[in-house]
Amino acid sequence: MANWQWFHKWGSPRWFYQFSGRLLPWLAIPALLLLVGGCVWGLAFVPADFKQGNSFRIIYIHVPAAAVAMGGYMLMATAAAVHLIWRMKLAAIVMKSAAPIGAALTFLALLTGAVWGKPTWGTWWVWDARITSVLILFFLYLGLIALHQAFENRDAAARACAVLAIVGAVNIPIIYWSVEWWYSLHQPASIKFVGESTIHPTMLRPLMATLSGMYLFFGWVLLLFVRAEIIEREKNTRWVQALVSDK
Amino acid sequence: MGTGAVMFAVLRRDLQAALRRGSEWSNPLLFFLMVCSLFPLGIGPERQQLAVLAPGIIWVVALLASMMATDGLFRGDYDDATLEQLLLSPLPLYPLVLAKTFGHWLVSGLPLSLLSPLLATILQLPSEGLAVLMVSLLLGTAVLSFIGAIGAALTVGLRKGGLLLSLIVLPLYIPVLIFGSAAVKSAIDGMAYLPPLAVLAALLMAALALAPLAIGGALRISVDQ
Amino acid sequence: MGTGAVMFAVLRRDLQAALRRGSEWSNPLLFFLMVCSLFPLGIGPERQQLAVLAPGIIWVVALLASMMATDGLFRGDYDDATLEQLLLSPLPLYPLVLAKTFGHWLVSGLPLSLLSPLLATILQLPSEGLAVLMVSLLLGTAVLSFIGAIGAALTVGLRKGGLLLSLIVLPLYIPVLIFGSAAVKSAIDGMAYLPPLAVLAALLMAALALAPLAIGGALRISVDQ
Amino acid sequence: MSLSPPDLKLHNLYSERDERVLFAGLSLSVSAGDVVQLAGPNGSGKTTLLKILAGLSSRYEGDIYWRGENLITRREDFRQHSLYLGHGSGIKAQLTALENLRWSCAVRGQQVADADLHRALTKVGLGEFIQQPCYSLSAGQQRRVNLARLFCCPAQLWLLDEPFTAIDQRGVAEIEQWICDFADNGGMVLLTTHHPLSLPRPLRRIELGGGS
Amino acid sequence: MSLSPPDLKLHNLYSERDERVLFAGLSLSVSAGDVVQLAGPNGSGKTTLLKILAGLSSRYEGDIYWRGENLITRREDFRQHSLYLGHGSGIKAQLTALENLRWSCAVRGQQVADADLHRALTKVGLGEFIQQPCYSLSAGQQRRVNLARLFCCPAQLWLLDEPFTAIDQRGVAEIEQWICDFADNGGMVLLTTHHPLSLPRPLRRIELGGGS
Ligand code: HEM
Ligand SMILES: Nc1ncnc2c1ncn2[C@@H]1O[C@H](COP(=O)(O)OP(=O)(O)OP(=O)(O)O)[C@@H](O)[C@H]1O
Ligand SMILES: Nc1ncnc2c1ncn2[C@@H]1O[C@H](COP(=O)(O)OP(=O)(O)OP(=O)(O)O)[C@@H](O)[C@H]1O
Ligand SMILES: [Mg+2]
Ligand SMILES: [Mg+2]
Repeated sequence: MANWQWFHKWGSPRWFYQFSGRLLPWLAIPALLLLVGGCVWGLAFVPADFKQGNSFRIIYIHVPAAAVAMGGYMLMATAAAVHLIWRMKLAAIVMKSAAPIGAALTFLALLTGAVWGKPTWGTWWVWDARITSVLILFFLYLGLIALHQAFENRDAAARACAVLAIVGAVNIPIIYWSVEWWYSLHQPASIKFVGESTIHPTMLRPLMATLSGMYLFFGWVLLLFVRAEIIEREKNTRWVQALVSDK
Repeated sequence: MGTGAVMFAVLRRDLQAALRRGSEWSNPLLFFLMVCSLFPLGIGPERQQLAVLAPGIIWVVALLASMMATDGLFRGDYDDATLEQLLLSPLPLYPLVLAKTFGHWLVSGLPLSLLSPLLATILQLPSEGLAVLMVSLLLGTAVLSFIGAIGAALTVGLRKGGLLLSLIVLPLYIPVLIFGSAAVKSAIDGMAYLPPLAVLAALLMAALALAPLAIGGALRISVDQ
Repeated sequence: MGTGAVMFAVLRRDLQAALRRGSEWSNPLLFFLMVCSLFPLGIGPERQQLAVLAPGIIWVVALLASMMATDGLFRGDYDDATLEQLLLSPLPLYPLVLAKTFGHWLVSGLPLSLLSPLLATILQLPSEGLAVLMVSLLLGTAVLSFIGAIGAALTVGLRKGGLLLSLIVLPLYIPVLIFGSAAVKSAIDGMAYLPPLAVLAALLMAALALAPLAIGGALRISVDQ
Repeated sequence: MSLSPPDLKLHNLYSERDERVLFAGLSLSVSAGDVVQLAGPNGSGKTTLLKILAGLSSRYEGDIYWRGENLITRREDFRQHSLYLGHGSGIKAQLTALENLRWSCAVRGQQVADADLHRALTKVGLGEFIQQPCYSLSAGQQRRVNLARLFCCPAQLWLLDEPFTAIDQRGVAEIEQWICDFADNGGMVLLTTHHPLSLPRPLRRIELGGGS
Repeated sequence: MSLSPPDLKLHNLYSERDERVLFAGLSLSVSAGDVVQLAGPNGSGKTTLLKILAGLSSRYEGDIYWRGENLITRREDFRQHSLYLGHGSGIKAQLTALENLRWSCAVRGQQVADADLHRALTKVGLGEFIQQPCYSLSAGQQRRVNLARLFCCPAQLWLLDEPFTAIDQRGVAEIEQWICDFADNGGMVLLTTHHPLSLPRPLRRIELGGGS
């Protein structure tokens, strides 16, 4: 029983609210530093690419956004499983909060990719395997958000979405694999991603900075969403009212 | 209370109910988006090929999205028996039905038309067609809403609406589909696109004048079973 | 009464109910037929072009038809509260749900697959692809029924099922679409079509094993609101 | 008032369902102040009769007169002055009680001030639940939202199909009181119910036969 | 029999909806032969409680014991021995009364001979309507099809949510008689209703407070 203590503590919204309050600055400051620093570094100090000119610099947003969007889904599915198995309310809140952030980042990846595609490929959009996968990921996020909205009842919404998130997580590898296969079946000769390995170390270092910055940023925004949701849900409890009257 | 005020009240409740659940206006949109992106997966990613098909695909899918949204137009009211209240109103049915159908277009056809340029880009539609696509969809989805409403009214008393509706309504949709996609294709090919658009506008006028009568009659029949 | 007998009783009632109204099995079929014939209207009747597109179009439309039919899978039972009886059964839910989903495939996916050669001919699909098309649809629509049933179970407690269901379910349908249409295309091009068919069969096995669990859980959630 | 000709008159009404006669030769006069209970076992055609009167069903033979003229020619006037509360819930689940009531009045062409709507809802015991969406109300509470229409939509004839369904005992007594008050002021009420009514005024019972 | 421990025991049950407490600290023991009426005004949580007991809802805190053990661990046994009749119609409209009843028994794992189904339907007064699709039955007749399950599905605990809705007066008396007979034979009944019950045997009333 004793080693379950931490679990119950984490499950308590009140405790989590107080704990996360202390955590916030430790996420926010490095996140902003890394993101802003990485971007400035990438935009101002990295030499232009000999093939793509300056347009490649969008990579410093594009790649982190795409990577974190993927990771966000997995986090959401994990929270969903925790909620279904242990009935942990906090997990439901995390799941619900992660969805719009993940969807926004996916959208950002799509948008930056499209903006990048225009100068590089001469078109906003191509049906490349990776791009298609990201689009489907976006749909998965949207479906989840729509399902959550459709429920009038919060608990039922959380549990239904948890089932869907897990079903989606089981499907993601299948989807990726099938889209990859679909693309290689068609083999359009004209357009391909440049091999990832060719990226120059001087370009890579700022990318690493913005990538880790994006992860921290995700964590920070997630905490903000979760905290807002906790306050909303517990608005009638004594501790929240005390909190409000203190301010 | 004048007819205008009553129409406004009907419209207002429907919009309120639609916005409160959000899904009512966002879902046809997302459906449109998703099904359009299914096609490249089924057909293949080649750009040239997609560009040729884009007007047809977008129009067919817009038609399906509009049709699926139409299914719920009177069903909710029938199930909760507010439809009875509407039919027992001492006012003429024409403006009431008109308001309901217009409200439905506002939350289904309108957002869909506004989103269409995005989809057109994804499907590699040449940019000359974008404006005409949007206009043709604005006119066309309004006609579709009115035709669909007739079907919805006829099937509302039956348990399984969805597919039956599509069977009744699809043949009537066909002229809209033909002129709508023809307008877009003409615009891309640099030909005159105004004639098909004018036909769509004429269809809309006819639907505005006649459809509410048919809808009202169909509703009375559906309730009396 | 053994599990087999109970499954048979569940299956029997669903088939009886479906056959009695007829529309349940005929509507997906007619939808399939009509939408497939809309495409030549939207795209243009060129033979060469259609033949290339046919596998993709047929598969996409079959997918839509199957999805639309799925919407009603649990809705009727939910509305008339027979779903409560199912959930309160002392027997395990797995076989009951399996029987229901299988029954649904029997009245939606099966007739659609059997009709597909006709449509393929209309859409100028080369005859080498016919057999593979049918087999791929038989396997594929079964997978679609199972995935769709998860979505239907999740949304059955909500008023507006139709479009929400499609949002949830369409992304999950994509692998089936890809392998199904790929099998047909391979067969037409004279390439190996067994690998994609084998993948479909594997997906079906996985769905058989896992989907009923998710469906049962989702139903319990939907009823408890 | 009882000397004036009846407002609503059914003459030799006949209706059948699936070749089973529900009622035949049914005649009935309703004047101001009358309360008529349609009684009869399950399946005897009470709902059917009410729907015919309301104008939702045309599956009958015989004549119905409204204020001396055939109802068919006076539908509009009849709709203006009658109020039908059917089996169904009659409310949109995602709207609040207030919004529902406002809409119900509007489709009758009546613009009612919010204060009046409030008063009506308070009268049916929903004072606290006015701003709550109706899906979160219990069976009886939803029924009460529908009943609130009685106080917002002025009418001379109430057609009530099982108004007491899902209503608790105090509620039943209240509704009976409203019916009395309404009749005292010259209203007419036709209602179906299986409840034994206890009204402090004369009540006519029409027994529909047959049924199971 | 009354000395044996209670079959169903609720201990300190608590449930809320939208932050409104429906019941708290509710304790109740039900043994063989008990008839318990859940009473209370509209919205007081009767339906909610019945659904919790039936296992359709898990929105509660507290403990429920079935034959001495926690209900959660004995769900299957409980389902085997309990029969829930809810608000809903519980029948498929396009099937006949007979087919509906047969299915209802089958999902409980019971194979019942057609003659027995016939007898049950005749008992609830649907003898003539057995082969008619249910959509063509009146409100009360549909309800009776559902009630016929009481005679085909052996159970020890009946959970009845407003069983008298839409039932005519003779029917109400009959159902009351069935409840008595069932309890006399060692059955347990929990029911909600707004009807004043007149049973020839002791009846426990649990008043749920609050509500509108
Ligand atoms: C999982 C999602 C994605 C990941 C991990 C990802 C990652 C990357 C990486 C690492 C590069 C640099 C490639 C290189 O120059 O070596 C890149 C380039 C690019 N990406 Fe993405 N990307 C994703 C999704 C997208 C999407 C959705 C789009 C379009 C909407 C897109 C459009 C582009 C474009 C146009 C380039 C430049 C291509 C080129 O250099 O030839 N990407 N992406
Ligand atoms: N849609 C329908 N199609 C065919 N028959 C119908 C239909 N609706 C009702 N009936 C038949 O009409 C008869 C009368 O039904 P009605 O609903 O008027 O009865 P009721 O008196 O209101 O009964 P209850 O007390 O049960 O509400 C019933 O026997 C029923 O079988
Ligand atoms: N889906 C829901 N969401 C939110 N609240 C609900 C929901 N269903 C019921 N409630 C609330 O729970 C309370 C109890 O409802 P319940 O249906 O149990 O009442 P009841 O005692 O059965 O009333 P009645 O006599 O009217 O049937 C009501 O106040 C209602 O507002
Ligand atoms: Mg009735
Ligand atoms: Mg209740």
